[in-house]
Order: sequence, then structure tokens, then C-alpha cells
Amino acid sequence: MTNHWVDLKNADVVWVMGGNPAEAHPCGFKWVIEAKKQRKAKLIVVDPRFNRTAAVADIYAPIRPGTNIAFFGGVINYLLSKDKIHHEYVKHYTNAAFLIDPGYGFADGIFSGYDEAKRSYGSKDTWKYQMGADGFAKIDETLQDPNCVFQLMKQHYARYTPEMVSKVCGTPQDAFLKICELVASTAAANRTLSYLYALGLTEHSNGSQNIRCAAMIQLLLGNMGMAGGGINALRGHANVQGITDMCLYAQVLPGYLSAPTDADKDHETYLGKRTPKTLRPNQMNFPQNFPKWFTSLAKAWYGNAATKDNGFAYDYFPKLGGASDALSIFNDMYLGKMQGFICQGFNPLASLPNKKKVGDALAKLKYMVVIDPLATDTSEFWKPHGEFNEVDPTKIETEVFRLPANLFAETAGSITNSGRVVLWRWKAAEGPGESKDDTEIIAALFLRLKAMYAAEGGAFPEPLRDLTWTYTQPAKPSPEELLKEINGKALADVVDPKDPTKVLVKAGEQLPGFAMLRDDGSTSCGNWIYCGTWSQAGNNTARRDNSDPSGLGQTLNWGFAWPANRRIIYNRASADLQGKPWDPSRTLMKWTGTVWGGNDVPDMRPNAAPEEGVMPFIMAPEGVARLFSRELMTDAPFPEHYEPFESPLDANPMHPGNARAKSNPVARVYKGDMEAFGASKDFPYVGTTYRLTEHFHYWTKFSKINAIVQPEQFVEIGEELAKEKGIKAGDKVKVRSNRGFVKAVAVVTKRIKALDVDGRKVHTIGIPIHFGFKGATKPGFMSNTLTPFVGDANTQTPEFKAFLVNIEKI
Amino acid sequence: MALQSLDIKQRSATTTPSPQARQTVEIAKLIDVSACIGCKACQVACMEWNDVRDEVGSCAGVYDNPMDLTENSWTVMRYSEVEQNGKLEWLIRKDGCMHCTDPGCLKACPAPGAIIQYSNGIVDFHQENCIGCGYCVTGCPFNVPRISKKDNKAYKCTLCSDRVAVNQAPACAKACPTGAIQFGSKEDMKDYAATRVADLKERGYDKAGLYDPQGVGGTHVMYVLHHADKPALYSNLPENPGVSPMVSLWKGAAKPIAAAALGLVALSSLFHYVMKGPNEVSKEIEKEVEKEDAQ
Amino acid sequence: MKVTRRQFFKVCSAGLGGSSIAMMGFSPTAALAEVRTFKLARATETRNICPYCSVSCGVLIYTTGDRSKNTPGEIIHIEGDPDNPVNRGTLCPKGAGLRDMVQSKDRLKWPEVREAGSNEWKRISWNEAIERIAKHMKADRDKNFVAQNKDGVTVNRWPTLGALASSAASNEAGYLTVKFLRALGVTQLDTQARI
Amino acid sequence: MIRDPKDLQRYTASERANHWLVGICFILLALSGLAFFHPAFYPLVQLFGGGTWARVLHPFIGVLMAAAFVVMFFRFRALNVMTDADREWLSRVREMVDGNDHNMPEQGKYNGGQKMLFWLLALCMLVLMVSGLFMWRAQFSFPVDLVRLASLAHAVAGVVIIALIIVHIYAAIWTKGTVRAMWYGTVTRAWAKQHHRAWYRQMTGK
Repeated sequence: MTNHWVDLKNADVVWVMGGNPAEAHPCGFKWVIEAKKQRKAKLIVVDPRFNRTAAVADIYAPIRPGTNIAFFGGVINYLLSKDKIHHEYVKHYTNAAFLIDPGYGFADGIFSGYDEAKRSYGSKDTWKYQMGADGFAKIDETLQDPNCVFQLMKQHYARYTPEMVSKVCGTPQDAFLKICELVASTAAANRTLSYLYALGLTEHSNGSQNIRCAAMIQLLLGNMGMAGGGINALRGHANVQGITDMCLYAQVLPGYLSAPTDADKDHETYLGKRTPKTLRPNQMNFPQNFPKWFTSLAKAWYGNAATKDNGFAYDYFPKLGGASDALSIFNDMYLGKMQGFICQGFNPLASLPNKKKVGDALAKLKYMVVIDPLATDTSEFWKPHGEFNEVDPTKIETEVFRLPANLFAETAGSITNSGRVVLWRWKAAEGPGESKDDTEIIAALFLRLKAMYAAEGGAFPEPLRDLTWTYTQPAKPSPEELLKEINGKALADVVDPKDPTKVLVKAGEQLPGFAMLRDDGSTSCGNWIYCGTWSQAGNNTARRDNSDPSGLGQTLNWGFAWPANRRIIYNRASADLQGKPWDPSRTLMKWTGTVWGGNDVPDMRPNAAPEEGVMPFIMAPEGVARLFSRELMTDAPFPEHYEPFESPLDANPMHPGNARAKSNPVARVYKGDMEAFGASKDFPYVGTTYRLTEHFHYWTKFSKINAIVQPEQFVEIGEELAKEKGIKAGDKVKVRSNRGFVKAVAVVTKRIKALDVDGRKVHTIGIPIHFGFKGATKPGFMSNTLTPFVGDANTQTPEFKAFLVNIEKI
Repeated sequence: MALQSLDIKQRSATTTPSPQARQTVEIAKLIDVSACIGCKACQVACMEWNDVRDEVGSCAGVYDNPMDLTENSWTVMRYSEVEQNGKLEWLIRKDGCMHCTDPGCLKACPAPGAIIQYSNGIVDFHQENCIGCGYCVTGCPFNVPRISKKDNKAYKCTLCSDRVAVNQAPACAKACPTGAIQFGSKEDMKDYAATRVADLKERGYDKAGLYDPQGVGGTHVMYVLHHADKPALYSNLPENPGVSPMVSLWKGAAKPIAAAALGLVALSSLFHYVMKGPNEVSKEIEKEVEKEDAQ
Repeated sequence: MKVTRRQFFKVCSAGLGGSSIAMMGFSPTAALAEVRTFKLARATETRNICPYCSVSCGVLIYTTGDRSKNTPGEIIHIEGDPDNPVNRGTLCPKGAGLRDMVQSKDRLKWPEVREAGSNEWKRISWNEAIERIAKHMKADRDKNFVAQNKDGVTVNRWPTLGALASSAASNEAGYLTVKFLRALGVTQLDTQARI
Repeated sequence: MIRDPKDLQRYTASERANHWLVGICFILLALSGLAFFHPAFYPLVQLFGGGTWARVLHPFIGVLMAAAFVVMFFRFRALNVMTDADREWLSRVREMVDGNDHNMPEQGKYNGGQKMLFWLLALCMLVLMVSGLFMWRAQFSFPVDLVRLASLAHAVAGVVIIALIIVHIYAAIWTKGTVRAMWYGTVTRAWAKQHHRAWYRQMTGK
């Protein structure tokens, strides 16, 4: 979230598309209801199903799964063609005025530079800015240059007419236009729209571009950085934000530091590539501090073994050789390239696409370690559970270990909510039996391996030998010690760069914030964005002063929000060029004459006077937000509609003549998975998966109370399809995709309507995800038996939201 | 003896009034259906606070689960899909005890002290006094109480009388994520409801209104409805609920009339005997029979 | 009430006994109307955070006892923390039922192993579990570690161990996990966040 | 009372047992039923071991009574067919009540009043039995409106039957020499001649 949960109450319009907060985040959704009650806000819901969020919406419109970009494109076209944009904001705070390479082009659904053989945009040179002789990007403040982003954008989205939107999405035109009108009303400086989404946008083969669309609309309306505005990813798990921040994934190191790859052969190359050049004069270009962050991390991990001479233990950091994400890992596993697998609090048998493939992959391992509080389905992938899991254990050689971990109530530590607020939790009880904290389990494994390497030697033992492990009880690192390490401390006196005699932080002291980080090895910090969580003042995540003097819900003394306790990021954009708030009644930030002040921690150098022209988007080397994403995305600089990989249509209605442009032309598809896609003649209906409010993923099926309120797997179908197929509510049905089938109870509803798409009728079948063969709910099939093994071209998030199925009564 | 954490207004099967001197605040729970997302948090919070768990059931082709109120499910969400003038609405109502001012259950209950109405408006069942006859079910105009198959006692929402007694809100009201359930004095709740109704009218729901049915003297669980003119849309919420005339007659007029009638019959018999004397076999006939014997 | 024959005889005899006692004047007095005692009285309250979605609602966990040495507390109730500015004491159906998750019948209590080809779990000690896992890992790592790629660039990675990390673990647990895995050279690493 | 071998057998042992089975059931049912009906009578539940026991036992006793009554009904049905003489008797019942039975028409084994009582009891029993089943929540579940109607009907029929039984008992007490018929089965011939002359003739042939 750019904003935070309570801030939703400051919105005038709330637009939910690609999420279902009433069901998945009810307690956060209260702030939408609050906005409706207190500000007379209007709620827009666009979703294939009339869901429980729609039940309290002011406007609901249906949409065919997988066609969000067509819808967004239509809204962008409406805003641009009707001139309903926040002009000042767009001109100064976005890259609308930037000139793009004249070679840039877009034809028949494909952008310039496409390499069909590699299914990628090999050269993205034409997607770059025109650079001036001064070394900065060229701009045209009049926005008239045909190569400026603004004009290119107008041209690109002119094709997304209301008729086209309706043709592609199946959304009735009048509903679409009503939504456009309401969205456009927030172009006014004193009105804001808050955009809410979750996996309904991300779980598509063009998921990242979906989100970019929403961000572009918010920029055109001038709603980014505003109270009651922003792009708000609702996010799934309690600490999905924190674990993402800690970067437990291959591409980055803690704090989103891009991890070294094979191309970064040494420390210098590595840092050089990751320290961007400023693209416009006077901009902060904050990422240029990358070397300070990386060095401090290396010092936190390898202490004295990380020296200037060895590139701060650069070689201790493994280099990424290729794709590495849940899909690629399981594909490698499936191909027999993996030996072991550690599964910590994760149930991939249920949560990755194509259950059959996942199970087969696990069966090829030599060993698997499950660390979990619960007896998950994954831990028993080898065990026959009737028709729900048909396997032959005698043929599965994997040795599976199951280690009991403590749950939230049994462990202390911090978590980070989707509003980026880091909060401390206290231990309430002991875990059952012999269960242990995750940290104890990791420590046990580490200490054993370290001892074994020390005794026997082996491959590259140095990182294990040198890894800092200075915890008071090495077998039991305390969360307090760990958070202190994450925050970081001064290893030597940290001095003011402008005045070396002035000591800012004494050696040994906890750092107050990331501004103190140094690239000379004098600071250590496990995660730069968490710097400030445990300063000399103590544990800031445990702060419990919930006072809210501004009334905006900022509660600056409650826990600690990264970065720098900032509650709304880009908040400098809530004021105009001169530093006056666009809406004084919701002031976040204003120029006081000497410094930036207001009701938040400024997202700006505090003394950067408006005359300096330092723009609000300090993490971008341009200083402004990108309507055109240059070469930063793999698949498009402007989002473009492509069909899901399993589409009920024969062609992309926007590019009927070009088969290459039917689905995302650069999305990765593995061998075998392409063949496993189904065709619309065999599987004529669109399947989409989702959560129900009564359950949380694959956990609450273990909780009796939740099993009581939603006991059994079902699928939802519209009345019209039900009639066609002779299905009544409560009947057992079989839903098939090209990868398998599930049996479930039919819920027949008025809430899913057949849509009129490109001249044909498209029915949608809704498939909740929460059930499996383990737990207190009735044993059932896993919905991922049906889903296709393909992900978003940028993030590889699987396409769970749009695929093809058939249905029959049994 | 400690005995009473809330003042009692009336108790079942008791002909004399309870102490009435203390004036306490009447409370109410307001359910704003227009803000309800049907998430069932109230259902779960209720089960959790009251330590009741139903058996895990099955899906019957609808979102409702458990399908109906039971001795372990004191509140359930009822979902109805309503399409009017081309507009689809998903009307979701939290069903449970309404805590009537004139409670039909209490009226019908034959067991003294099994049903108590507190002066704050809560109608509570005391299972230790309950004899399991089910008259409360017969008496209730909202079809709420349920008799447990396990112990044959009647159960229903207590409005968390144990929480309210220590000045806490009912578990459902505290949990409700969207604030669709509010809890406070009945007067405050009515005022708040008025603001909600005004908001709904502004949003085009001309017939929005408060459901506080006077047929049962008003209730201590009230609804804000977008279509107050058609409560039946909300999974058959009764339009004009009242204690059934049959129940009123049975547990009302019938009682004194019957007692009087029986007394009258018994007394008439007595007085008849006293006044007319016994109906003995006449001497004449005895003699006749003796004569016959002699023959 | 369903009454079996045997129960019925019991009923008869008990009824007879009961009624004769009653007739002699031993009838029990009716219980007075008292509400259920507030069940949290003197329970220990701990502030925590719901582990489900990322609204991260504050919760209050109530345990029996007072944390004295001999009374390991049992969780008796969980409800919303009114101080938390986001949830303000409210909880959703998942959060409101957290106690049933903590006390789920499917909680793991001790380390177990399922050996190759077996159809069952075997309980093992922590020591054995860690030993066996570490042996597997070391053998795998020593065999499959890639110090340099084919272009001679030092890459120091272990490509044959995959790891998927929880999105429910604490920041500290996540941090320690990534620190450990990266030190081993693991690159086949991903998290729930992607899904 | 001295028993005379010439006394007339009015009821067989089995008929008497049948009657008293119904009678005992009735008393238990009336006591427990009244307890449920009116709080003033609630303390009567103590006779049954408390409210819950009373609630549990009442319907079972009811079933027993119903069964016993059905037997009794078929035993006595034929004897209770109304005749013109009964109707005549009934039309002059005031005289009877007044203690002046000299001019009452000749009656068979049962007079018009007894016959009417018989049929009214049968009717009440039927209503009680059927409505009682509807109200028996421990065993059955019927639509609530039906249960409400049943509850009212049960109460009304219950009160009526109690009143009838009071009349029945009183009549037995009032008419001296009657009660023994139900104790040991016989009545004196004089009693029979006085109150049921037609039956007397039939029995004695006189």
C-alpha cells in the first residue's frame, strides 16, 4: 500500500477491482464503510462476481476474468479524451512531458523490439527517453511533442473506446461510463480516489501491467501521495509485507536490494549497475544510495569477514543463474533437477498451479523438510487420501521431515501489515508438545551444519564459518536481538559528511535511520528500510500511542512504518509545486518556509525548498512518476490488453489478425505446460478462483469454528448456465480443466451473469480455493487441480484468475 | 448470595412483579443491514465467546451455514439475492433473538425463572430452570429459540448478558468489522439509525427505515433496512410480528378463565352436595328389592 | 428427549424417589437468575497480532493463570484489541475464531519422518531430526554446489535445494531464514508473497 | 358395606383395572398439565421430581393413558349409544340435578348424562392426544403455527376434561353406592333399580 488501512476513510471514491476486501480483509474494509458514512464516499466494485464487497457498493459492474487492462485502457481513454485529468500534477509530477525515442512504436499488438524466437523484447532501446546533451532526459512542458509520453499515451489508448471495452470485457457500456464519470470526478484537486486491489489483479499473465494501469489512472487524477488516495495492494498474509521486505525470494536481498547475478562478476560491476544515474536536474534519485545499503547488509551478515578488500564478502552472496521463482523451482523439481526442498509455513501442493504437477515434482525429491504448525496437505503429498490424492506411497522415495513450529500466539516478534506498519507482538502461551519457534529450528539446522563443516570440511564452508551469530543463546536467537540486528548499528563513529568533527552516532549505538548508513563498512544494517525500528530509543515497533491529532488516522506513534515511519509514501505530491496542499482539509505535507512539515514524515529532503524543483517521486531517477515505464518492464512500456492463456475467444478482439498478440507475447511457458492448456471448444467456460470470507487460504480449514461456517468445497455458477446444464443448487458437479477435475457442490446464483463478449455468450464459473484433504472441513478436491502453470511475464505470479473449464452434473 | 448482576424486569411463570424501583438504561443492538458484508464474524465471535460449536455440516448450495439457528448457533447470516427493476441486491441479514419488549417466549414459558427479562431489555434463558418443554419456541414470533438434542434445554442469543453485565458490548457487536452492528442505549441507537436512514435515502433508497416492530412492543435488536417497506425481502423478516393470538389466548385469557371455570365446577359440586345432599337409593326401592328377594 | 426403555425405568424410579422426597418437604429452591460469570475475570491478557491477512489486526489473547511457575497458561479466548488503530477491537470470522486454530487437532507436536516408500509417519526426537536433515543437506550441498559457472565467474550457489518461505513468520524469523539460506548459497528461493 | 351375593356385577375386574389405569394417568397428567398451564400450579411439578421430570413424564403418561383409553373406548362404546330415552333424560336433567329423580325416564346401564360424558371425554381425549403429539418437542417437530394451535387446543381440552372429570367424580360421590362399582365391581340391586332400571331389568329379568 502506498497509503494505509485507516487512510481509506479519507477517500471520496473507493474503487475495488481485482480484490474483494469485504471478504478477504473485512477489518480493513471498515474504513471504506467509514468513508461512506462520514464522507459520503461512493464505492465502485468491478468483478466477475457480485461478491460481498459488491453487496455494499454504490456501483457494481461485471467483467470477464482476465480483461482488466481493456477496462483500465477505456478509463484512461475517457480521462484523456474528455480532459478529466489533474493538469498541474500530470505535467510536473509524472513523466508525461518526457520525450521518448523516435524509434518507439506499437503495431498490431506488439511493441518495437520484439524477438519472436526468444518470446521477449530483446532490445528495449526504443523504449528509452531521448537524452539531451546535458546528460538529462529531454522534456516538452507543453506536452505537444508527438514523441512525448502524454501524446503517445493518448494515441495508444484511443483504441480503448467504450464500445471496445464492452466488446472485450462484457461490461455493459452504461455501467462502464457511469464508473468513468465517478472516477473522473476525482481529478479535482480536493477529491481523491483510493484504488484497492489484491490477487484479482496480480494473478494474471499480465498482472504487473494491470497494476501499472491503476497507478497510471491515479497519476492522471493526481491521487498519488494524497490522503485518501494511492494504490493500495491489500495483500494476503499477516506478514506478507514483512517477508517481502526481508526478501525471501531469489531476485533481491533484504530491503529490495537487487541480488547479484552471473552478469555481476565482481563487486564493482554489481554496485555500478545498481546505482542509477539521475535523469533530471536536482532530483534526489534516492536509489543512488545502494552501495550504503548493500555494504551495511554485508557487514550485518559477515561482520569482520566483510572488508573493503574482499568487496564486503561479495563472493559469499550466491549469484542468480536464471529464473528462480515458485513456478521455475517446481518446474526444475519436476524435471528432477532438485535434491532437497525446505517448505516453511507454505502449502504448495494447494497453492501452486496444477496440483498434479506439483505432487509429481515433490515425489522426485530426495528429501523434504516441512516446518509448519499444522499437518499440511503438502506434508502428506505421498499419502493416499481417496480420490482427493491418488498416489502410491511405495513408489515415492522422498524422505519427508515434519517439524512442529509455533504459531503467532506462542512466539514474540514483529510483523508488518500491508500499510507497512511494523508491529510487535508478545508471546501468550507455550506451543503444543515439542514445537519450537521458526528461529530455533533455523538456528538448530545452522549450528549443526556449521559444526559438520568445521569438523569435516566440504564445499565452500567459509560463509557458514563467518556468518555473524552473536546471539546470547546461539541456539535460541531472541527476536529482540534479531530486530536490533535488522535495524543496524554504528560499527565506528558515524560522522556528518559536511562536518567530520560532528559525530552523529557513536560506535556501538543503534542507528536512528537509514540516512546514517555508510558504504565504508562503518555501519551494519540487516535491512535498510527497517532502519529506525530499534533505535537508541528502544523498540519502536512496540510503541502503542494511538493518538491521532490530525484526525486523518496517521497515528505516527503507533508502531513504526517503513520507510522512516512514513505513513503515506509520495506524500510530497499532496502539495503543489509551491508546497501548498492540494486539499488543505487533508494536509499531509506543506512547505513551512524552512522545512517540510505536516501530518506525516516528509517523503522529501526536509529542507528542499520548492524553488529547488525537487520532485516528489524520490525513488525514481527522474524524480517523477512514470506513466511510460521505459525499459523497466519486460512486456510493455504502456499496458496493453492480451487475452489470458486460456481464453474463451479465438483471438484478441483488439488484434484479431495477429495470433502472436493473442496472449502476453513474452510470458514464460514451460514445455509441456503449453500442451496442457485447454481449448475453448472442449472447455467453453471461464474458471476463476478466489477466497471466501469464512476462510483464510489453506489454514482455517484446520480450525473447527471456520469449518462450521463454511464446511465444504463448492463452485458458483450463474442461473442461466445452471439451467442449460440442468444443475440445481446443492447438486454435485464435476468441473474439469485440461489438467484435472474437481467435484464440488453447486451454488446457483444470480450474482454471476453470462456476459456478452465479442458477439458470444461467456459464462464464468467461480471456484473457491480453501479446501483440501486435510483439516476440519469436509475432505475435498484442491481447486489448483484445475489451474494452468503459467505466470505473469514480470513476476511469474500464476494465472489463477482466468482459465478454461467445463462443468457437468454428477 | 450473589445473585443478580442485572436488574430483573420480569421472569417467566411468575405472577407477582419483580422489584421495579431501579431505573436502568435500556440497551439495544442495531444491525445496519446496508453496511453488512455477511462475513459471519458475528457468528464466529458468538460461538467463540459462548463456547458453543455446532457440528461441521455440509454445503447445501447456498452461502448460509449453519443452515439455521441451532442450540449451538445462536445467530446465523441469511443471504437472499433480490433482483428488482434490473438491479441485483444481495440482502444479508443477521438472524437471531430480537429481545422483544413483549417477549412471546417468556409469556409462554411455564417454568419460573427459566426466562428472564432484564430491565435493560435483554431477554435471557436460564437453562438450569428450563424444563425443556419448548413452549418458548411456540411463543416466539421470530422462530428463534432452539431445544438442544443433548440436554433438552432451550438456547438462544443472550445478547451476551455476561458481557453486558460487566459493561462490555456483546461479542458480535464488538467483532463486527464494518460496524454494521452497533451497541448502546436504545435511544442512542435510534438516533444513530436515523442518520443511517438519512444517508440511505440520499443514496436513493427512498423506503429506508428502522425495523423496531411495535407488535412486540419494540425490540432490543433493531435493523436498518434499505427496504423497510418490504422486510420480507430479507429472508422473510416478519412484516408485523406479534405474539401469535393463539399463544396470547393460551397463556393469556385462557389461564384465569380456566382456573375460574375449574374452581367453579369444583365449588358447584361442593355446594350442590351441601345443599341437595347425597343421591341415595330410596328406601322404597330397597324395600321393593327386599320384597323381590323374599318371593 | 429420546428415552430408551432402560432410561424410562430409571426415570420411573428416580421420579418416585424424587417426588417422595419432595413431598416430605425437601424440594430444591429454584436457582435465581444470575448471568453467566464473566469468563475472563482475572485471566492473563497478552497483546498479539492476528496471523491471517495483512490488515494485521491487534488481538488480545486471554490465558488462564498468572504466569506463575507451575501454571502454564491455557488460551481460553481471543478477541480484538481496541487500541489497535486499524481494527479498533473488531475481528473478521477468521480472527474471531483464532482459538480454534491455536488449538486445532491438526497441530504438529513433535518431529516426524516419513521414510522412502513408507505409508506412515514415525515420531523422532529433535536431535535425530536435525541430524538427519543436516546430513541430507550437507551431502547434497557438497555434491551439487556450483562455485563457478561455465564462464569462470564465481557464483557460489547451491542450485539443488529449493526453499519456500512462509508469509506468516515474523520479520525476525524471515530475516534469520534468509540469512541462513543465502549463506548456504541457496538461490532457488521464493515466498508465499508471489502466489 | 356388606357384600351380598345377589349384588349385580357392574364391572369386570379387567374393566375396573382399565378404568383405574386411565384414572391414575389422568390424575398425573392433570397435575403436571396444570403445572405447565398456570404458574399457580407449578409447585405440583415437585410431585414428579421437578419441572424437567414432569415435562419428560407427562407425554409418556399421556401415551399410556391414550392407549388405555382407546381400549376402554371400544369396551364401552356400544353401551353408550344415545337413544331417545337418553335424550329425554337429558332434556330433564335439571330435575335430576335438583335431586328429584322420580319422574326421570327409565335408564339402561348408563344414563344420558353418563353417555354424554363418555362422548365428551372421548372427544377431549382425541384432541389431547393429537395436539399433545404436536407439542411433544422432544420427539417431533411440527410447523410452529400448528404447534401454537395444538397448544391452545390442548389447554382448552385439558381444562374441559378436568372439569368433566370433576363432574364425573362428583356424580359418583353424590350418587351413593356408585363408587363401589369401580372398587369391587358390584352394585346393589336397589341401586341398579333406582338409577338404571332398564339395566336392572335386563340383569335380573324382572
